[in-house]
Amino acid sequence: MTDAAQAIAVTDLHKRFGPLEVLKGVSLNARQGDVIAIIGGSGSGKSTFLRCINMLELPSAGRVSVHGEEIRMKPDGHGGLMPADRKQVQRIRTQLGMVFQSFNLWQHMTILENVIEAPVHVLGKSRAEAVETAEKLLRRVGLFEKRDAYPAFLSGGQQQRAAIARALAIQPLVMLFDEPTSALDPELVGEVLSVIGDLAREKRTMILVTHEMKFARDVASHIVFLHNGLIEEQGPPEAIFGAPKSERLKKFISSIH
Amino acid sequence: MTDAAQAIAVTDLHKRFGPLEVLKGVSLNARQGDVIAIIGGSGSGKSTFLRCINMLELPSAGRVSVHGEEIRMKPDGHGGLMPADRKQVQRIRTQLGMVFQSFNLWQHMTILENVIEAPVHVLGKSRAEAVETAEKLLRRVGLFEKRDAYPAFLSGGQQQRAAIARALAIQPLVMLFDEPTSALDPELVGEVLSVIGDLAREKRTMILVTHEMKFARDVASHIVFLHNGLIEEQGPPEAIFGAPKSERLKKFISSIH
Amino acid sequence: MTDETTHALALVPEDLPKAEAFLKPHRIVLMLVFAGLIVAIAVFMRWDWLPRYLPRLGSGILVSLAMLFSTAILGFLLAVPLGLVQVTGPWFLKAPARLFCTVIRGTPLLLQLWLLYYGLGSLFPQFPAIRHSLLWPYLREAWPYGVAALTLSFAAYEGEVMRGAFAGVPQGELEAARAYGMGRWTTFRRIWLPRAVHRALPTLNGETVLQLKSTPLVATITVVDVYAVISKVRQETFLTYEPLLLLALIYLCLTGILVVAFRYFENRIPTRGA
Amino acid sequence: AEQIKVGIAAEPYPPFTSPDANGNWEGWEVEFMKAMCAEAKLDCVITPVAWDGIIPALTAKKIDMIVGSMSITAERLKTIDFSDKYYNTPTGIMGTKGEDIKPTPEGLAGKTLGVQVSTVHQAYATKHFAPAGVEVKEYQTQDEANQDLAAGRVDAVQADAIALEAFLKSDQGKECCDYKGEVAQDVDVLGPGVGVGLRKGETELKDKINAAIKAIRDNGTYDTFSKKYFDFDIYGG
Amino acid sequence: MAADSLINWSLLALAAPGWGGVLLQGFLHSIEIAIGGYALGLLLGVGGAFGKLYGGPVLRDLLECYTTIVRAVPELVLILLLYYAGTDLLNQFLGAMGIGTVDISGLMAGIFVIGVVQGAYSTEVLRGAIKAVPAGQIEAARAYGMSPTKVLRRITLPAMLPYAIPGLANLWLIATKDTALLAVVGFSELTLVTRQAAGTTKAYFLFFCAAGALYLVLTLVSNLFIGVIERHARRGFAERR
Ligand SMILES: Nc1ncnc2c1ncn2[C@@H]1O[C@H](COP(=O)(O)OP(=O)(O)OP(=O)(O)O)[C@@H](O)[C@H]1O
Ligand SMILES: Nc1ncnc2c1ncn2[C@@H]1O[C@H](COP(=O)(O)OP(=O)(O)OP(=O)(O)O)[C@@H](O)[C@H]1O
Ligand SMILES: [Mg+2]
Ligand SMILES: [Mg+2]
Repeated sequence: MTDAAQAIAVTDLHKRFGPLEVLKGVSLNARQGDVIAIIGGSGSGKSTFLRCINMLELPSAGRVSVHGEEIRMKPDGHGGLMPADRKQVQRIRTQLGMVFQSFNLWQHMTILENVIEAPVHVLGKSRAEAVETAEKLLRRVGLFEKRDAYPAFLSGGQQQRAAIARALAIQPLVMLFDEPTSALDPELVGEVLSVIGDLAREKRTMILVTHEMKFARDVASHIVFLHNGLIEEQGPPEAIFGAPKSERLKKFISSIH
Repeated sequence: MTDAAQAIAVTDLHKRFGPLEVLKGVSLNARQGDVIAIIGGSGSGKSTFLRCINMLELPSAGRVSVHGEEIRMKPDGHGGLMPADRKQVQRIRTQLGMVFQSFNLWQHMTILENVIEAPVHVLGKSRAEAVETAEKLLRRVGLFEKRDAYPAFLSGGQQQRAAIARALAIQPLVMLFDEPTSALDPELVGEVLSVIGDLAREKRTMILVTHEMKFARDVASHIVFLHNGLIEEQGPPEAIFGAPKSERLKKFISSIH
Repeated sequence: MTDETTHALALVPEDLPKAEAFLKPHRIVLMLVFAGLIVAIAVFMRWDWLPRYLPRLGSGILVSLAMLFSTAILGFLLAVPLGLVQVTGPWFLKAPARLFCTVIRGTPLLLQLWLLYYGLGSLFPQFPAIRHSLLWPYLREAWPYGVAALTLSFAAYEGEVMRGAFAGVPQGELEAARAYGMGRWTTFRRIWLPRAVHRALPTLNGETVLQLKSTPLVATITVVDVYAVISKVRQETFLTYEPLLLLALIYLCLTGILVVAFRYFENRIPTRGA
Repeated sequence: AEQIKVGIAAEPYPPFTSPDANGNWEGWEVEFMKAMCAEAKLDCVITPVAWDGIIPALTAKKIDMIVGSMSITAERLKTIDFSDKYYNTPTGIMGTKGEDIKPTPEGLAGKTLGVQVSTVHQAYATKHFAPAGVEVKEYQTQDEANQDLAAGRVDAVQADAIALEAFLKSDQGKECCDYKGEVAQDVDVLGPGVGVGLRKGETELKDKINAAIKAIRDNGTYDTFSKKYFDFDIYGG
Repeated sequence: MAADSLINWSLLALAAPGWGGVLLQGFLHSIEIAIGGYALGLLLGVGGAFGKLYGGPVLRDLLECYTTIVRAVPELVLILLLYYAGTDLLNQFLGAMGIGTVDISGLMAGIFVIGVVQGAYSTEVLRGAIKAVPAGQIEAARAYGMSPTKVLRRITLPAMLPYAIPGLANLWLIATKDTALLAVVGFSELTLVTRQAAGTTKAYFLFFCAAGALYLVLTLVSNLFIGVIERHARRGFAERR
């Protein structure tokens, strides 16, 4: 491991959409093995923050480092930033496995093809090797029998698990989850959470946006409460849920039944 | 009120879809003012049961009475039943206000038009009168300002409330709710539940299918646990949640976090 | 498959540029180039014939528009039952409706037109009963055949669109109507039909533009529409390009007017994302 | 030799040009064209073109000459050039059998007269008949006009007398219609006869063709093939 | 009376006294033009769609003019314009380039005309299809580190096909029917030879019905193939859910 074993470092991140400043200076450090849960109300900027980490959304200001390597940015001429080196961004993205809220599986490929796509066509692995890893991953998330099915034929929970397998296939240093369980029924929620729990026990670095407070409490090592584009409060789960300090957080916690 | 004040009586209801028997003999009595919550796993037949009550789904066998009047059925020649008198079904349906899981608001009408549609075109009320009632109802669910908006422009919670207002506008004896809060975010769930709570306090008869156990516990006078097309267990909330007897119910309750 | 895609084949309202975003530097240059082109066309080509033909052009345009509106309205009235029976009808209505749509959509309109006019039309006079009936003065004319062929064609294409639109009305909304005690006819009149028409409106717009573009075919059976007038100009002046350019311009304008008119109707019921 | 594309109207115009069931073109004018091209040592290929676009097709170089029973008129001469005439026939009118129609403005008043567009007949009808209250209906092809006469949609048709005769000989024509007579002459409109249409300025080709027409008339070829079709002198006075 | 001549089936015989052979010949011509025009249109469409989506502002506006004009002006008029002016301009252009004029046969002209018209429609169909690919699918590809060209090749193009195929199939059917319009410039495709046969034999009804049947067969056979192609491309795009 590198000296700091620092997986993700975000410093003073700002993001504006036109006149709307969604993120107003957010900093976050995740060390290898950390599981950080981001909570907050609808529209508070959680997804935007996650998407800024892998540059799917370009930040307006601020710095992002992955595993000690800072993503080099330059001004884009409209008051924002853009990557100075596109190749670098592409490389760093392969260290960040993103699992989207809406899965975003490629509909024209089978589950297996989805999982081997990035290893073969981005990392340049041989197909045989990729298939081997992929099958191992699919077995692990309980989808081995479905490997030749197309995404549209899977239930929501199965799609979610396939998306996790796809993200894991590039052997990322960090996994980013955006509301991995919203819109799933209670039993499917359980299924997906158990897979994430497994990853947590493996000490994989994870940043997840979630509405499942119980889950956040159980697996996260650190909780960040976003409000209005700023970190309103953060700390270990016991502190956040047991002894919230800020008014907003108190209100938020109390609204969860 | 009639002597028994019996709002809904369902006796030995069966429903099969081709080879699949979804309901295998369900009976239920709701007296005026009862709030009955139907819970159960996905695919256990909850929605089907609700839809059989107002004949959106035709039962294969069994009887349904609304307010003491039995819906007359006759064999449909394929081993199922069909209404003997279509006019009677139409009339009885005006006594049952259904609120669909997916709202089903008519997209080509404004909210106000949605609410007055059935009173004017089914009950034959005058437009002025219908508008008056409708505005009262919309005010009550907090949608008065949105009365001229089209459904597509409302948030999920607002659409749900509009759907409730629409159902209330026909002044039904019984309200049927199918998962009124699934797919809403926590804050919107709260909004909708408070409206339903109000109705409960008014002693309106309600049958609701829900996944929100906390809510079922708070407002329902009676809980029915459906499993595999049969009523596995039923009783007052304290008994169901506090001292479940059957194995399945125990398992179901424990999976709720 | 035609129903969802035809609107890609004709102008639909989204294609109109928004006024505020319209004037950009390169656009101004382009417009200057076009203006130059138009001046060149006006100056270097022969337009002296234009004044002589103006009245006839006017009446030709009116004939074209009359053809368009009469056939679009009649065709639409036919299309509603055609679409409906294909969605809910019994087989003995469904099958002929499907057959009708397939046959009409599977053969060129020009051929249908000629079949009606020269084929069917040449059969009529052989029956003295028809020849001496009150209908004969109309059957002698060309326009009834044009109207018939264009109406049937529009009905077939629009019937497919309406089939899609009827089928596409969310089942839940119809269930909601039933759940509140509406009968079949009320459900159809109040919910199903208006909702289907609303859904079909953008496609209907496209189809109507396509229909406008089909009207010149009636010139081949002696109806004197704007296309026929221009043909006459071409024959009398022996000019190749000028009359055709003018004709293209006329159709561009007519299409533009149609599109704007439809957009007005569509906007009366807003849809999300519009 | 260079290929010369000879434009003919793509629609049947018996007995001058009409397609047979093999897809070949035949008729008096086709034979004339072949004889003329042979004489002038031109490599001619028949290129069917829509009649109403035949002059634009010539000027747009899609074809190199028109052999399509096109009358030489002052109006056309503004745009294209013509060879000497190669035939000239009277203009006649046919009408529904039994109907009282005369080939005069008065005799046609109140009737509907069919003519082919961009022909001298159209010009003639517009000039002489239309002012007298005759409704002139225009057709893309002669065949369509005949067809509508048979179908009762027009009362009479004005055209080349020989073309009319060909139709009147057919089963359909025999049944429905008869010949009503020749129209009064008007050389301004009807022109001196039919010539080969050419692009302006191609004098070399024009000279060749004129020479060829003269040659086949002189050496008897013209009369030989004409006899197959007509029992009179189609070249006219 | 004429009733028996109406159903004189021997007129449809393939050999010389019958016109069946000529009709089939014309039908082949129609198919040839349809295929050629469709292919040319597809080529223009691919270029046009990418130009419209990713091209510079000037290119985009020019393409917009192209598609707007073609979609607003009747095919019949376009065919006349392109048939006379289009080939003329092409020749002048080639002449100016010093290549010398080419002899444009009726077939080539037909293909060119249908192709230009189809190109405008294909542009719109393909552009719509590319835009219909859910943004999330493309984002996912970017999130896993794919370069833009790789995203296009591996994700956008294959994912767009199911959206494009119904439109493209529809265009093919339109192409087959548009060939009929070439009759107005005297090109001997099916509709014109039908008219010639009908005019010569006076059996209008018979020949128009025969031609209609041929077009219908073409449509139905095409529909079969389209169905197969569509099912293949839509694998994974279940109607379910
Ligand atoms: N591309 C965009 N353009 C303009 N505004 C945007 C864009 N993306 C997001 N926003 C706005 O930024 C704010 C934050 O959005 P974000 O998706 O990050 O919220 P969130 O915290 O993830 O909410 P939720 O829990 O509902 O997913 C919202 O007000 C949203 O409308
Ligand atoms: N129209 C239908 N045709 C065939 N099977 C059906 C139909 N409607 C429902 N089913 C089946 O009946 C069973 C019960 O469905 P139902 O919708 O009543 O479940 P539910 O208890 O409401 O589940 P959920 O909580 O997921 O909504 C399911 O297995 C379903 O697949
Ligand atoms: Mg979000
Ligand atoms: Mg349900």
